[in-house]
Amino acid sequence: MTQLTLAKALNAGMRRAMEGNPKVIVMGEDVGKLGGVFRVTDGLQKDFGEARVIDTPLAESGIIGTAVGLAMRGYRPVCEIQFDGFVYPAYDQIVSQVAKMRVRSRGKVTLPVVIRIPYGGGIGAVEHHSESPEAYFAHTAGLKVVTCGNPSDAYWMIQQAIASDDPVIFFEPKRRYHDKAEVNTELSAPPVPLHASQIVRDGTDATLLCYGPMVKTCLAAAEAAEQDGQHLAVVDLRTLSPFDLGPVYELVRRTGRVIVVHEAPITGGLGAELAARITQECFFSLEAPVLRVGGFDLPYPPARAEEEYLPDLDRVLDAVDRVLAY
Amino acid sequence: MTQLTLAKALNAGMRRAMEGNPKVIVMGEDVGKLGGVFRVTDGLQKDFGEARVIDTPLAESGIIGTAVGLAMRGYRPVCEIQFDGFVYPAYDQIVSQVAKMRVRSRGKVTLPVVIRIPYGGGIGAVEHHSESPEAYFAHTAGLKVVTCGNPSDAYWMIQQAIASDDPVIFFEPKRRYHDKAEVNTELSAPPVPLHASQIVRDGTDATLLCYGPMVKTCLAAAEAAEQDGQHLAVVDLRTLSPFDLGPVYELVRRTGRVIVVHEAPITGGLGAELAARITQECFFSLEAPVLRVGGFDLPYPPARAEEEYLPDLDRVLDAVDRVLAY
Amino acid sequence: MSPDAPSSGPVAAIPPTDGLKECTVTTEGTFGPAQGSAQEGGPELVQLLTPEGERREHPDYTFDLDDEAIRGFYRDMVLTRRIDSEATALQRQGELGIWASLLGQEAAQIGSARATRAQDFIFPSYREHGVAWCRDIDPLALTSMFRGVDHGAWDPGAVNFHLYTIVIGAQTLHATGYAMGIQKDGCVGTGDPDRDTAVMVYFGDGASAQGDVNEAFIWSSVFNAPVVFFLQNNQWAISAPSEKQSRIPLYRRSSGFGFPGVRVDGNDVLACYAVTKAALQQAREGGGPSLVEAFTYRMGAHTTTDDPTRYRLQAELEHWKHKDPLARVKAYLTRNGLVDADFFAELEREADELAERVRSGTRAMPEPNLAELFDLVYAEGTPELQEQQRWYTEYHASFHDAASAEVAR
Amino acid sequence: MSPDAPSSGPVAAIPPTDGLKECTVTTEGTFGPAQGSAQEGGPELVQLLTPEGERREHPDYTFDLDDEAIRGFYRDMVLTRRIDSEATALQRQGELGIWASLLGQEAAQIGSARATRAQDFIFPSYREHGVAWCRDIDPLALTSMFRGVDHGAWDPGAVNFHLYTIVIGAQTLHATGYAMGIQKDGCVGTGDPDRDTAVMVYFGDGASAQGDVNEAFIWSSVFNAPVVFFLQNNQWAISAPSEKQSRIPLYRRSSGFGFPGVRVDGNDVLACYAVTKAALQQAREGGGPSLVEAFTYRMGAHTTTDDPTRYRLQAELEHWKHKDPLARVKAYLTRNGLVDADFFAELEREADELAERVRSGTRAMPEPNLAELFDLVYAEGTPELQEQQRWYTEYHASFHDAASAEVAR
Ligand SMILES: Cc1ncc(C[n+]2csc(CCOP(=O)(O)OP(=O)(O)O)c2C)c(N)n1
Ligand SMILES: Cc1ncc(C[n+]2csc(CCOP(=O)(O)OP(=O)(O)O)c2C)c(N)n1
Ligand SMILES: [Mg+2]
Ligand SMILES: [Mg+2]
Repeated sequence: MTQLTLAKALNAGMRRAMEGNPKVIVMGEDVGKLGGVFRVTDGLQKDFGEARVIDTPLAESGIIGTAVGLAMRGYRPVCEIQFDGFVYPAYDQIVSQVAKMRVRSRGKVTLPVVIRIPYGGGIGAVEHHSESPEAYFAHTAGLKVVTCGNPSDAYWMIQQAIASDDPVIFFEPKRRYHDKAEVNTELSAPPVPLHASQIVRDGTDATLLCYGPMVKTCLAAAEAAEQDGQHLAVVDLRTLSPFDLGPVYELVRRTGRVIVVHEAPITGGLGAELAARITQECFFSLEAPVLRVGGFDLPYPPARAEEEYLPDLDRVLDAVDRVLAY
Repeated sequence: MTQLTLAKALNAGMRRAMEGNPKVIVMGEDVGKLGGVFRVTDGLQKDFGEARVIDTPLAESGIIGTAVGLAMRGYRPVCEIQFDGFVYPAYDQIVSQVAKMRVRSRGKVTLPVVIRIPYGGGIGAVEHHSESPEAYFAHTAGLKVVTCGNPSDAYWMIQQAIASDDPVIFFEPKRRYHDKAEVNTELSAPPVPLHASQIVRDGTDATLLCYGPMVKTCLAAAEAAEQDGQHLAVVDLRTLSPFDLGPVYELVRRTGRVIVVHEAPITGGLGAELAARITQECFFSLEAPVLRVGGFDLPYPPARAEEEYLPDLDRVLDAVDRVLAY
Repeated sequence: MSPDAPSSGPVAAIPPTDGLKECTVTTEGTFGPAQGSAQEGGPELVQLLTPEGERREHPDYTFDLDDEAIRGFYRDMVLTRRIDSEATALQRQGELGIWASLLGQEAAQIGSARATRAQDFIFPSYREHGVAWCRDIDPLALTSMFRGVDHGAWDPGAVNFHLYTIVIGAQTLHATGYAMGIQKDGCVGTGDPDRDTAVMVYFGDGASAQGDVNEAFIWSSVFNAPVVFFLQNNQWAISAPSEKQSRIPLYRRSSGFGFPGVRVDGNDVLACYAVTKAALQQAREGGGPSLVEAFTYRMGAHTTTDDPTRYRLQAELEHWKHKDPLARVKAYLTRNGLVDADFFAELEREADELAERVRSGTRAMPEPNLAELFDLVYAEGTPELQEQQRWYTEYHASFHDAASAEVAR
Repeated sequence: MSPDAPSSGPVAAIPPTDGLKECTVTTEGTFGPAQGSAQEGGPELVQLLTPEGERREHPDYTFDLDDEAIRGFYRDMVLTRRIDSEATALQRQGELGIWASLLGQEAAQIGSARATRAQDFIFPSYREHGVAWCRDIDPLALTSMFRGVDHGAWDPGAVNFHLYTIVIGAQTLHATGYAMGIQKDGCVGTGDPDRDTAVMVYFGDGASAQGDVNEAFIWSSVFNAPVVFFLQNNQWAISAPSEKQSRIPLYRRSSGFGFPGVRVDGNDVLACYAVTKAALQQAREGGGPSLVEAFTYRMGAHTTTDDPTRYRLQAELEHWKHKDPLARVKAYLTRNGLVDADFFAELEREADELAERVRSGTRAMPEPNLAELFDLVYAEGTPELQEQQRWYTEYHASFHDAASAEVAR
C-alpha cells in the first residue's frame, strides 16, 4: 500500500508496463525530459531511454499515424495527447485508421495503441485545454474508451489498457491529477477488470452515474444528500465503450431514479446514450425520466466562468431534488 | 413547378444563391470542370468562373481552414467534402475553429461557412464512402447541422444554409441524389424555415423519427404498416442541431410510442439524444421506451453486406411490432 | 506467382540533397503549371529506356540486371495490365462496385516493387495492383475488395504488403512509424543484406497536398527513418491536374525537409527499378528517407465511375500513348532479338488464363457474412457486440423463416 | 498607442527561389541539429545590427528608415517587454491563469509588425504581444484572455489583427484563405499603395511540423496568395528543440513548395523590419507567398507554468543574453549619440505608467458572465440555447437567493 497522486499512479503504472514488456513505448509532445506538461511521464525517458520514450515533432496526426505503423511492427505505443482540445488534428487517424484496421484486415492486424488524453475542466486554463470529447470516441466503433476516477484505478487501468490488444482511448481527469489515495501496487493482478463499472456507493433513493472527474463530485453530492436523508447510490462507470451497465440496471431497478453527470455538453453527450439504454432496459422500473447534468451546449467558456458552466455539487443536488419530485 | 432530382435541386439552389450574392463561392475537390463526383456543382464553374468555383488541392483541412479566412474577408464559402469518410482530416478546423470563432470573438467574427457532406450508405461503395458522422457534429456546440430528405428541401435548405450567418454542416443523403420530385422554384421565399422539423405523415399508433436517407424508408414502412392496420406518423427532422422537437412532442403525446431511425451506429447516435429528450419531456405519455433502429456498432461493412447492416423497411417494421407490443 | 528480381549488384547513389536543382519557378502570375517542360517530365527526369525502346546511360543510375530480368518485367507488366482490363470489364458487367485502373502506371509499379527485398515492407495506396502482383497477392484479393466482399483480404504481416489505404495520404505516416520500428529493431545499417530493411510507401500527386504526407516527411527526416516515398505522379488527382498540388515539380518537395528527391521516368521500368533500388539501399544503410517521383500518366479514368472527358483533352492521352510503358520494353526486346514469337504467344496464353481465373473467381465469390464482422472488430470481444450479433442472427433467421413461410403460404 | 512606422521607401527584393542556398545537411546519422552553426543562425542569417550595436550592410536588404524610427522601435520594445514582465508578475500573484512571455522576441515582433501597412491583415499565434502592441491592441485585452475573462476581446476586422490562435498552426490556413480573398477583391498588384494588401501570419518552430502549416504552404503557393509566413524560431517548442521539427534550417522549408525563404536575425529589429517589408511588398505586388524565419530565442519559460530547467542548460540562456534585442539598439542609440538621458528617463516613466495601468486594470476586471455567452454562440440564436440560458439564469438566481437566505438564517 502506498499513497499516490493520480498522476504518479499513472506514471507508476506505465513504468510497470514498460518493465514488463520491452515493446511498450511512450510517445508524444514533451514526454521526455520534461516528463509531459503534467509530469505523468516523469523520469521514464531517463530510465528507459530515448528509443522507448520519444519526444515527437509537434503534430498529433503524426503521433497517431506513426503509432499505427509502430504497432504494425510489433510495438505497443502509448501516445500522449497533450490536452483534450488537441486531439482533433489526429481525429482522422484515430477514426479511420486506428478504429478500423482490425476489422478491415479481418482480424489480421491488431493495433494495441493507447491514446492518453488529459481531459475536462476545472483547472483555470485557456481555451482548448478543458474539453470533454469522450462522446466523439465512444460513438466510434472499433475503439475502446475508458477513464479513471481515482489513483488506484489510474494505476491499474493504464496497465490494463496497455495490455489490451485493442486500441484504447484513455481519458485522464486532469483536475484530479493531484488527488492522493492509497494504491495497492503489491497486488499481482488488477483488482477489477478494465471494462467494468463499479458501484462506489450504495443507496436506495436514486442512482448517480458518473465517470472521471465527476466521481468525486457525485460522491460529495451523495454525502451532502445523506444529511437531508436522501440515500444516493453512485456508480463510477470507468468504461465508456463498451459500457458495463449490468450493475447499473440492477441499481436502477432498486432506486427507480437516475441522474447522469458529466462535464461534456449535454446534447449528444454520453448521458443521452445512458438515458436511452436505461429507459429501454428498465422502463417499468423508472419512477422518473433519467435526468442529465452536464455542461451547457456552449463551447467551453473562459476559465473564470467555468465553475458556473460545469456541473458541481449544487447542480447535482438540484437534479436530485427534481428527480425525487417525480 | 419543375421535376428535379435531389442532386439537381441542390445544384439549382446553389446557382440561385450565387446569382443572388457575389460573395458566395464554392470550393472543394473536383467541384469545377468535373462538377463534383456526384455532379452537384455541375456547370457552376463554367457559369461563375474559376474565382468563384474553386478546385482545391487535395486537403480537407486546407479546404475548411482557408474557408475560415475567406469568410473573415467577407466571402460565404460553400465547401464540398467529397465523401463523409473524408471529413475527418478537417475535423480540427471544424470543431476548434469554425464552431468556436463566433463565441471566441464575442460575436465580432461570424463565419457563414457551409460544409456540404454527401453521407450515408446504400450505394455499394468501398470503405469510407458510406458513413453517417452527423452525431460528431451535432454534439459540437457552435455548429448547426441540417439534412434534406427530398428535392424540394434540398433546393430550399441549401439556399437557407448559405444565407445563414452561422456555420452549417449540410448533410446530403447521397443514395437519394437521383430521387426525383416536384420542386416549386417559383416561390419567392422558402416554404419552411431551415431549422424546423416536418410531420410528413400523420398517424396514431406510433411515431417514426427520421432524417435524410431514412425518410423514404420510413414512409415506405408506414405505408406497409398501414396494410396491417397500424397507423404510423413519420417526422422528417431536417434540422439536427438545433433540434426542433415541438411538433415531435405533440405527436408523441398522441401516439405514446416512438421509434428513431438512422443509419449511423446506434451507440452515441442521435437516436440516443432524441430518446433522452422525448423521455424527459413526455415521460407520462410514453407507453413504451423509445426504440432505436440504426446501424450496428460496427465500422461500416463491405458494400455487399450493407443491406444487412442498414436499417430497412423490415427492420423498421420489426421495431414497430416491438414498440406496439408494450 | 512471378519471379523475384535479384536484389544484389552495385548500387547507384541517390544524389545527395546538396545536388538540388535550382528552382526555376517564377513567382509572378497566378497558379499554373511550372514553366517549361513539366508535361515531358523536364530535363531532370531519369530515363534509361526511351519510348522508342533504346537504352540510355545516366551518370547516377545504372540498370544492373540482365535481359532475363527485363523479360520478367515485361511479363509482370503484361499480366498486371490484363488483370486491370479484366477487372474494368467486370465492373462494367456489374460484378465489381468500382475499379481503380493502373493503366499506364505499370512500369512505375513493377520497376519499383521489383527493387524491394522480401523483408522490405510496402504500404500501397489503392491503385497498386502491379505492386500487389509483385508481392504475390492473388488478384482475386483485389477484386474481392472492389466487389465489396471485404475491405482487404490478405495478412499484411505475412507478405510485408499492407492493405490498400483509401483515405488519401494516411498510409505515409503508417509507413514512417513502421520504419521507426525497424530502426528500433536494429534492422538498419548492419550491413547484413538479409537483415537491413526499408519501407516503401506509395502515394499520388494529389496525396502530396495532404497534411499527413508532409508530416510523414517531417517525421521520417527528423528520425532518419528508412522509408522511400514513392510518388506516382500520374498528372491527375481525379480532375485536378498536378499543378493544383504544387507549383514546382513534386520531386523537389523533399528538399524543403532536407532529404533527397529524384524524378524518374515513370513509364520506364528500368529507370524505376534502378532509382528505387538506390533509394531503398540508402534507407537500409541508414541514409534515411528519400522521395522518388515517378513521372507517369493515368491513361484511364480515375476509377470506373469517372468520366475524364469532362476535364481533359483526348490529345493529352494520345500524346502519352506514345510513351506507353509496355510498348517500349516490347520494342527493346524485339529490336534486340531478345524474345521470339513463342515468348509473346506463351505470355498471351498465360494472360488469358489469368483473366479467366479473375473472371470466374470473382463471379464465384461468396457473399460476405455480416454476422462474422461482429467478431472481427475487437481482439477482445465485447458483450455489447455479442448481444448485437445475437440479435442480428436471430432477426436474420426469423426474417428468412418468415419470408419462406410467406412464400409457402 | 504607438506611432506607425512609415511604410514607403525603396524595397529590397526577396531573393527569388532560384537563389536557394544549397542544402548542406548530411543524410547520414540519426536526427540532430543541422551541422554547423544552427545555434548562431548560420551564415545565411540576414543581420543589419550586430549584438554590439553596429550597423551592417547586406547585399539584398537595406534598412531605409531614419533614426527617429529606430528610437520608436526601441520604445516599442521597451514598453512591450514591460507589459510582458508585468503580466508575468500578475500571473505569479494569481491574477492571471497563465502567461506566455515574449521575452527575447521583441525585435522579431516589433520589426515585422512595423513593416506592415494598416490594410495588411495579421494572424498571430498566442505570444505576439509585441505585434498586438503595434496594432494598438490594449494590453488589457491580452491580460483579460490570460486571466480567463474572455477568449479574445477585440474586433479583428476593426484592427486587421486576428484573435490569438492557440491550436498550433491552424491560423496559417486562415491567413491563406484571407489572402485568397484579397486576391478575389482585386487588392493585389494594382500599384496603389493604399489598396494593395498582404497578410502576415505568425507561427513557431514547433508549429512548422503541423500538417495545417504545410497545407498552408501548398495552398498559398498554388494560388500565389499574398501571404507572408513569419516563423519565429525561438529554438524551442516547450521542451522540444527546433531540431525536433526539422533537420535543416527552417527557412528552407519553403523551397520544397516553390517559394522563397529567408532567415533573418530575429534579435535584430532593423533586419526584421527590412526583410519583412520586402516580403510584404512582394506579396502586395502579386509575387506570392514567402517565408521569413526570424532566428531568435525564447529567453523565458514556455509559459508561466513551464520549468525550462528540466530540459535546457542555463549556459544556453546566458549565451543568448548577449544577443538581447533591446541591448543592441540601446547600444546603437547611445554610442551614436542619438538619444540623451531624458529619453531613457521619459521612457522609464512611460513604462511605469503602462505597467501600473496593466496591473490595476487587470485586477479590476469584472468577472465574465456565463449567461451572456448563450447569446454569442450563434448569429441566429436557437430556442434550445435560449432555454438553457433561461434555466441557468433562474437556477443561478434561485441558488443565490437560497444562499442569501441561508446566510440570513
Ligand atoms: C482524405 C481523402 N479525401 C478525398 C478522397 C477522394 N479521392 C479518392 S482518390 C482522389 C484523388 C487522388 O489523387 P492522387 O493522390 O493523385 O492519386 P491517383 O488517384 O491519381 O492515383 C480523391 C480526391 C479520399 N480518398 N481521401
Ligand atoms: C495542436 C496543438 N497541439 C499542442 C498544443 C500545446 N502547445 C502549446 S504551445 C506548444 C509549443 C509551440 O511551439 P512553437 O510553435 O515553437 O511556438 P512557441 O511556443 O515557441 O512560441 C505546444 C505543444 C497546442 N496548443 N496545439
Ligand atoms: Mg494522381
Ligand atoms: Mg518555438
